[in-house]
Amino acid sequence: MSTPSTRSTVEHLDRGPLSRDEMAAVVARDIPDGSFVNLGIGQPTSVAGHLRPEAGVVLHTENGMLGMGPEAHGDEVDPDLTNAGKVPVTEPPGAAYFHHADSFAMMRGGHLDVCVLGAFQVSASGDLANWHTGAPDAIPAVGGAMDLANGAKDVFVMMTLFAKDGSAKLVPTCTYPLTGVGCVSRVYTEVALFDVSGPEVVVLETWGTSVDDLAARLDVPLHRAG
Amino acid sequence: MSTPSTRSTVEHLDRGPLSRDEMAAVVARDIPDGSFVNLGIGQPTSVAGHLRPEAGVVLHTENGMLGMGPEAHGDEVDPDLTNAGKVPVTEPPGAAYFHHADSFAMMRGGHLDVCVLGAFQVSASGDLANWHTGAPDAIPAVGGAMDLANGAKDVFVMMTLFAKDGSAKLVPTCTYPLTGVGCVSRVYTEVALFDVSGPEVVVLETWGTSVDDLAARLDVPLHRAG
Amino acid sequence: MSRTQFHSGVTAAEAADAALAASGITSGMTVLVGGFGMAGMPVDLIDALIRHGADELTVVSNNAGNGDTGLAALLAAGRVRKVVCSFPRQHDSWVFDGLYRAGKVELEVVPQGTLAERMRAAGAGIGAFFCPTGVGTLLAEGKETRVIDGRDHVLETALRGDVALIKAHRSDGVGNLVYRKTARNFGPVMATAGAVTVVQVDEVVPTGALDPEAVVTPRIYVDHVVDLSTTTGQTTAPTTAPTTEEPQA
Amino acid sequence: MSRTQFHSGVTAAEAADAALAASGITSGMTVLVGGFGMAGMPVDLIDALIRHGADELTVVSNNAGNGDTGLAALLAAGRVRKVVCSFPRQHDSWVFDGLYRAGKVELEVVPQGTLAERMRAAGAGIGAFFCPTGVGTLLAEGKETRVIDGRDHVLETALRGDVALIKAHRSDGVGNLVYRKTARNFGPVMATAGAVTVVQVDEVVPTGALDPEAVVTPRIYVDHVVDLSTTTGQTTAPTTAPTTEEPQA
Repeated sequence: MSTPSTRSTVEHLDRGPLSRDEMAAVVARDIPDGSFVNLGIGQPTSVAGHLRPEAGVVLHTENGMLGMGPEAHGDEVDPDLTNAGKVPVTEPPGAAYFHHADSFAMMRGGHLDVCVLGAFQVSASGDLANWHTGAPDAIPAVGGAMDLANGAKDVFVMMTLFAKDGSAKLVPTCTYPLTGVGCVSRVYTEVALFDVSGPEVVVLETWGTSVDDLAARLDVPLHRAG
Repeated sequence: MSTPSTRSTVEHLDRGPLSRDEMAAVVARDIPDGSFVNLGIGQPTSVAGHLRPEAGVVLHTENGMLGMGPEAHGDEVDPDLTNAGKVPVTEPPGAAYFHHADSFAMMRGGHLDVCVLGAFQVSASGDLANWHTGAPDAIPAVGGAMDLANGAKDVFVMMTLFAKDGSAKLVPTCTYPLTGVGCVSRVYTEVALFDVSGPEVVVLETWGTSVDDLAARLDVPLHRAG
Repeated sequence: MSRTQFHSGVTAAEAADAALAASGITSGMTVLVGGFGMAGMPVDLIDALIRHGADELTVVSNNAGNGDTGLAALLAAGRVRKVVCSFPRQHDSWVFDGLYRAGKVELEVVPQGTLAERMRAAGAGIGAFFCPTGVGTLLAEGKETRVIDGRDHVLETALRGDVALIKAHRSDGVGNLVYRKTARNFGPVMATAGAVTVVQVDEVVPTGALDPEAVVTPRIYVDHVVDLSTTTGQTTAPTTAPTTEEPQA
Repeated sequence: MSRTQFHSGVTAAEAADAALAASGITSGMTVLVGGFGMAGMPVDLIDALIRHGADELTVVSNNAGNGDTGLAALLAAGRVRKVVCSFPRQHDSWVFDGLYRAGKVELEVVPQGTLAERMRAAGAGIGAFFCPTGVGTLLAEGKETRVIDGRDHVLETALRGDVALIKAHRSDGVGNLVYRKTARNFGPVMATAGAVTVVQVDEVVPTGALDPEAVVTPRIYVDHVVDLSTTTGQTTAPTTAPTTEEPQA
């Protein structure tokens, strides 16, 4: 883990759960200055807007660029310059382009510090399920999810803690097909931040709820930090 | 084989053996127009001077260049631009540089048409020995020899047919440590050109001697072409 | 022997048709198709492949077609027996979705980085490699695994194509290529993994106009270049200083 | 977290000493040393390594030293326990030759392309690979072999370094690198295979002055840059137009 979880658990009981924007801000807060980071498609992309420019975080996009700039608008839009979500982006000074094999070598070789991904489920031991619902009629599509899950030094997951049907997404064992085994370091949700990198699940922070309340709603044993 | 050996054996009995320069010219003659070629260190390097410019042969040097130019002289000498023998060379239009892993990927991947190497011994089945004398006090040093032997579509060997002690260098089985197994297509010597790519050794051409004379001096069965 | 051939014509279609014909592509072959979404997709070459008529193709590409053009049109024309890709399911992949659900096309899903690395291995003469990606997942089922340096790895094999169709930005007169920004993506890797590589370029510049330090795909990997600048009005003026040497087209 | 650190000083030796100290190199480590002969050899960094004092080193480099400088001087100083290389025996490798014959240094000979590919694998997260080079030779003895697509292959493992010492031509202000001609050789591969990479450059140019399409080693692989232009009189004027932005040194 790049950011040791030696701080004591903090329960923010004087407020409600985090908004999606606040979740992105919390993730951005926890990315160390100077990190090389890959932000997955979807909600993780929103983390970029919360990174302080002076923090010197360098973004990697797996379609072949290091030092990716913000989303492009108007005349800046160039169909040959996109992020992994195929959204047009910009080229700041200090950027570099490379082909797909080199790009995934950078990832698989463990050179990225942090990658932020969405998830269907995360297990207590850090298994990740985010590519396949397991539905018999679903067309499987993995993209770079497995490469990202296995490549970065730290994998941060951003997700709601509960699915629309009310079931928990932090689970003893994933029931969806796995993306990676034991690969997740931390899980950022609207109500709590979990460290799943060690032998037990540690709650680092809560918002609008307490560790005890969460423990009653989840099937995984929770521990406090510090 | 890029150049099928369907022509009949030619015996040049009205002259003596080839000089080193004539050997290089014969090798150059047999390199098809437009080929991508790697010339090994030592005698094979001299083939370059016999390639017709209009033949469009493109030279590869394993230290990281395609489209290598002739040896550099005087003000052209640049210590950052050398061939695999560490001799300064030049950069003609259309050249490209790449790193060592990419350079040997080009070779190992079978993209070169011809490579020309020296040898201690070649076996009747095309085994090559050119990196190690097997002497107990010899310091082993292989360089790119094994990569070259296994990489090019055709491996041409240039060597004298007999060692200084009079022993033949085209042998039933190599006694020196091997560089590659069954990798040699053709053997160019001062007295004969052999095709060793098939199940039997075929003499394509002789200089200053006859196939019958050679057959009497070698331990490998020789066949005529055509 | 693999000196690069250049193709141009009155229309882009004529040039692309000539290149496809010269590539030797036939039914049942494996075709590598560049691009990440539409960036780097060789649309003119795919259109020529449709006109060419080869079918029962295995197509290797990151996606399985967008909208109704490019790969999607090739699929719609019924020319594809199997798709090897990392991400077929997209919001606009209706052509593939329909064929797949109807059982009319096979699918092999490969993690994106493994897809690139398998083609890189093919081009580099590596028969197979042990890779940590996918271990413990459905995509590693049935594959050999091994612990190396304390970490689980799965064995992945080289993936080669009979023909690679890619898009680059510029070629010089002998077939050296450069790309534009993230449109580079799979092009350089596929160029090495295809037995025959066909590339469409925005323009051909004089030999000597590309910086040898900046060439991404050396000419040895390029068999046929389709020069779209001779046929379309979309190209921009060369930004590199032209030399007096003409392309050897 | 691996933001590139820049080192400069009144003398080249001071800058190199600071970089070596910051690299965390210690006795017993594996050091990757760039260069093919003298082209691309990071002589200033090797000299700093000699002054640093770390010993019992395993050195991975294409050759085993030429003459009495660079790697040869490191060997002569008795700091090297083992050499991993493709071609130790040269006309001017008398320092290595003497140590080897006296039994004072171990030698592992690796085919040149396999040496490069093993480091490429280490940098790319590939644990091992099946390779046709060396099959049936002394250098494949004891190694696992396998027939793939009808061809014999031998299994080769990733080769990583604790520290890589390389030479490049230019760095920008954030650590992106470009090389010069065939001096590029092992530098880009070693940069990816070293846990910590230290590079000596002829000069540091402003960030934005390197073409992003032409960067060979992206900044992520570069931990320490020793800027020799601040200390020597050998550098030439930048040929790329400088911007108003200063290197973030």
